[in-house]
Amino acid sequence: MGGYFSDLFSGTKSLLDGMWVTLKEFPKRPVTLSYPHESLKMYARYRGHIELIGDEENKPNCVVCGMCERACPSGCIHLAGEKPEGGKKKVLTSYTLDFTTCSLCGSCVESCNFDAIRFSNEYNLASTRKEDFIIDLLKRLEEQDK
Amino acid sequence: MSLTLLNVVLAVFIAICFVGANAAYLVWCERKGAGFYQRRPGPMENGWWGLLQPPIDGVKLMTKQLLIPGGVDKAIFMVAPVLAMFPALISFVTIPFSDNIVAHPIDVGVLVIFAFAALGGMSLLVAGWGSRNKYSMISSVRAVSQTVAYEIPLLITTITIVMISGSLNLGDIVQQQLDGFLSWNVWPLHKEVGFNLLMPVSFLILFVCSVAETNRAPFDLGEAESELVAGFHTEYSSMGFGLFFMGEYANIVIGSCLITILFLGGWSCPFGDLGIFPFTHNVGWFLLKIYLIIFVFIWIRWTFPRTTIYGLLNLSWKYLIPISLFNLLLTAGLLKVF
Amino acid sequence: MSQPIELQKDETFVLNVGPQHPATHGVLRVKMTMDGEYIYKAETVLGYIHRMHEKMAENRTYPQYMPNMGRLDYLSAMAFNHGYALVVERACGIEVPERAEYIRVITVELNRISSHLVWLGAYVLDLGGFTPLMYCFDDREQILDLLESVTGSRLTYCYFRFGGLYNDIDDEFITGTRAFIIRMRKELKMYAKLVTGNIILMKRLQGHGIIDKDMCQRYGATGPVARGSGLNYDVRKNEPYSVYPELDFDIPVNDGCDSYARYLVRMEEMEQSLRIIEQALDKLPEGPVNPEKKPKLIKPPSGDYYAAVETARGNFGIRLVSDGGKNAYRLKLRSPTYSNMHLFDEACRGMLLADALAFMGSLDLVIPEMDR
Amino acid sequence: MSIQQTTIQALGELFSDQASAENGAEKEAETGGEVDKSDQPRQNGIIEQDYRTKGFHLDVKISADQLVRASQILFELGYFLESITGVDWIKEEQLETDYDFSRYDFDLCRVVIRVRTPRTDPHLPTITTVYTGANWHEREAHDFFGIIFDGHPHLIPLLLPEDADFHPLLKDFKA
Repeated sequence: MGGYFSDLFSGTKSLLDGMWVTLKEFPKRPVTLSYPHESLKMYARYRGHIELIGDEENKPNCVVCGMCERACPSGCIHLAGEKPEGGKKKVLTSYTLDFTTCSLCGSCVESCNFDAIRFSNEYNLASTRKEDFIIDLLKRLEEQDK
Repeated sequence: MSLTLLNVVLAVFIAICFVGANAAYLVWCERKGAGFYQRRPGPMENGWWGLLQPPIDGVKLMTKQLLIPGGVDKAIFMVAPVLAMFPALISFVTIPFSDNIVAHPIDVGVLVIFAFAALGGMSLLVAGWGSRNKYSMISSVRAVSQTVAYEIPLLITTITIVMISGSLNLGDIVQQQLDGFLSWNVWPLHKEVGFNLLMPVSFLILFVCSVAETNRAPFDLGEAESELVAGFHTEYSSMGFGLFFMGEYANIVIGSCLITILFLGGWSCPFGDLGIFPFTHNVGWFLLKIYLIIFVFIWIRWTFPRTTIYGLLNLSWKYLIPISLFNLLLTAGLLKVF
Repeated sequence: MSQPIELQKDETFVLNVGPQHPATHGVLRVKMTMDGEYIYKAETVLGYIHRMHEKMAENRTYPQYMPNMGRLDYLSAMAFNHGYALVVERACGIEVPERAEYIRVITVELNRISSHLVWLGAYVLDLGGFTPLMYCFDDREQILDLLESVTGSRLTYCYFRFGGLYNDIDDEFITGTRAFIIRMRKELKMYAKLVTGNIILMKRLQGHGIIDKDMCQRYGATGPVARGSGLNYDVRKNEPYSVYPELDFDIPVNDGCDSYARYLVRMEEMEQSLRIIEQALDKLPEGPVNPEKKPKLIKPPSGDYYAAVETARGNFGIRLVSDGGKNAYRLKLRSPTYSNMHLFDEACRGMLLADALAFMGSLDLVIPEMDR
Repeated sequence: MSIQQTTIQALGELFSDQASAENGAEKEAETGGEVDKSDQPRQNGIIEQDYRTKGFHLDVKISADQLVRASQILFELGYFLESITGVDWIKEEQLETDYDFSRYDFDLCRVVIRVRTPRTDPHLPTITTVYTGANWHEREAHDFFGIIFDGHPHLIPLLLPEDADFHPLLKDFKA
């Protein structure tokens, strides 16, 4: 019986304490953003899907060594290049990223010794078609600087 | 005679409109309130501050398909949502919004409200049983024991008020509290009883019981979404669900009306009858009071975790019923003395 | 399922909690044989998101497997990465620079707090309180922002490398973390008021979900589940790794054995993690974050290796069997919740459904880690 | 006496008929890996490992019939079961089952118990009678390797689908 009333009072007090906490939150400004109308700036290190880095003439830095292709755990990078006649270096002819299997681990960027790929800041990736996620990075690079 | 009938029909129609609008915009209030308590803005997209959200939700609910699970008893399944809504509507008939706005003043108004409130518990039983779903079944069993446990302290506490007022008529009960807020039944001072220290306690008991009666958190054991998925309305879609929803909010309104009338002086102005237009006794005070109580309901819902069924029964049988009985005895004694 | 299936009594019925149920937080299924609202028996059915991570390890090189670890436990991915980095470093004998070790500890502890915050919010949600979830996610968001500014990712960090880190932290991170510590201390006081002291929560947790020491030993329960049963067991102290021995912190232990004891242990752990981060930031030495000599190709010598770390949920162990090749010959992941969930059946018998689900929440389950 | 010595002594009972047990345990050099498996199969017995390089202290190899007794000894010494797993040594036509044990107190000692069974007919006694928690671990090992634990109360697939008749972690499994 001794605990009967003390239980009642301490219990009621704890409930009032909790209500005081939520009441204090009531007039505060919301901490959320209404997303499509406002959005955050992405961090410089944000890991989006990869993109090619071009030089001044918008030619890719890539030398088609294929390190990124080998480093990729899920095999989502496919690149091809050919040696132009008379040229010494291989020239990139296609670079596709299959974003459907990409896990954004960044192994490819780390493995690149030629400063040819980096992470993009793209985060608005949504589509109902699978083909939209098979990204031609070479085309993307060409379109980027236009 | 026919005028009275017309009066009642009109009143029911107005009640439906009132309940419908209330239910819709209480949902909006609830979502906004939840948002503010949770550091977010709540619905914002449809209309200014999301004010068009409730009609849009209503249209969505009405246009959805009403699914009837295979193998259920169709009649029982369909009648349950109506049972949830109907008693709530009927109860509005006897509630006095002001000294002249009342559909049909019944001398035993308090009894009518409790009679129909008990029916609300039955709708949960019928819905849970008729759904042919194990979660709903458990929920309906819980709901019934919950209703039984809370009707008792609710009634006992109300009897103390009835004893003080000497009337079962809701209008008469308010009439005795018109001399400013010190004459309200919630205070221990009372002109007839003298000094009844337990009046605030019985106000709290009535408040807790009406939270439990309306199946709201922390007593929402019937729908306990993290245990029973959605409890008794797991299988209901479209307006079946919509009716339960509206019934729930109608019950909240009735609960807060009852609290206001019994304890907070109904439509009376807290400063007594000043005679100046905006501050005199009128329906505005009544609405202000019920919405304040609804605000507290929302506040409670978004603060506390849910109790369990035995926690709830413990609270009822160990605390509320003994205290309300003691309160009844004390009040009766005081009435005898003075 | 510690006993063979008995014939069901006539009054019982089977209630399927899951694979889609609000309280299982993922695709866990528990087949509960119920007697009214009392649980007679509960059989857990796993494997709904089983992805055979252990086989993947045999087909990938060691660095390629690193991202997988974040997919195991999406809430404390950092600790899982740490465990994997430890076992490979141990096998190859790679030394980790001191600065890298300190940064590892800081990020792992930040991640532990964020994991506990999700647990706290989701747990109170299980108990029917919605609002603490939002507060917890607000606080967790601060941690995720900090970690994202360093690792570039919010959930599956993949931040550790064998012998070091993906990249160094900057001053912005350090000031941000210090600000977070101050904020979090205030928030923890708020949680104590809003949740911990709440009579409804206390009544629901105290005395329910009893796990005693013997049961812990028989099932191999670790982490806050063991500590809530009075076992002073934390890999960070019992089997010190990284720079934990140089930091001063306590292991919260509670003898309550019930859900509330486990709850208190986790709440206290958040405070201890803040202490660790504070000290690590003070002691953070200058220097490189990657070893000077880093082997080009990771090829551990053949043999067995074992490493264990303390994740937010308990003892995560990795057994690596190498045959000297560039892929692991066999990699066994010992996940903490796998053992912790196993005792659910024995412990929940005779409980009410509502209490059993409250008990399940107190085990802090992360299903992908159980299923692997 | 450190817990490591106590454990060696207690486990020594299993090897009383063998030469290795008379000295307590055969010791290895600090740098030592295991005995080269391809040349000669390792004898049953206890090897003390270097914790810093290996991550565990005692490496015990026993035969299948000693398993229950060994786990009983470890249970009485206060060890808990961390995991049970298999390794498919396909070249030697053998399946190894590893039992990892650890302790709750500050006397750190990790024990690994290895049992080898023929690959074609892998039968082991269950230790669920000692460690209740071995139940799921054994079911998992059964899923992945097809090891049959005799006396197990409920040996049905746990992580794989109910009707799975394949064992994905065997080296000759091709998806």
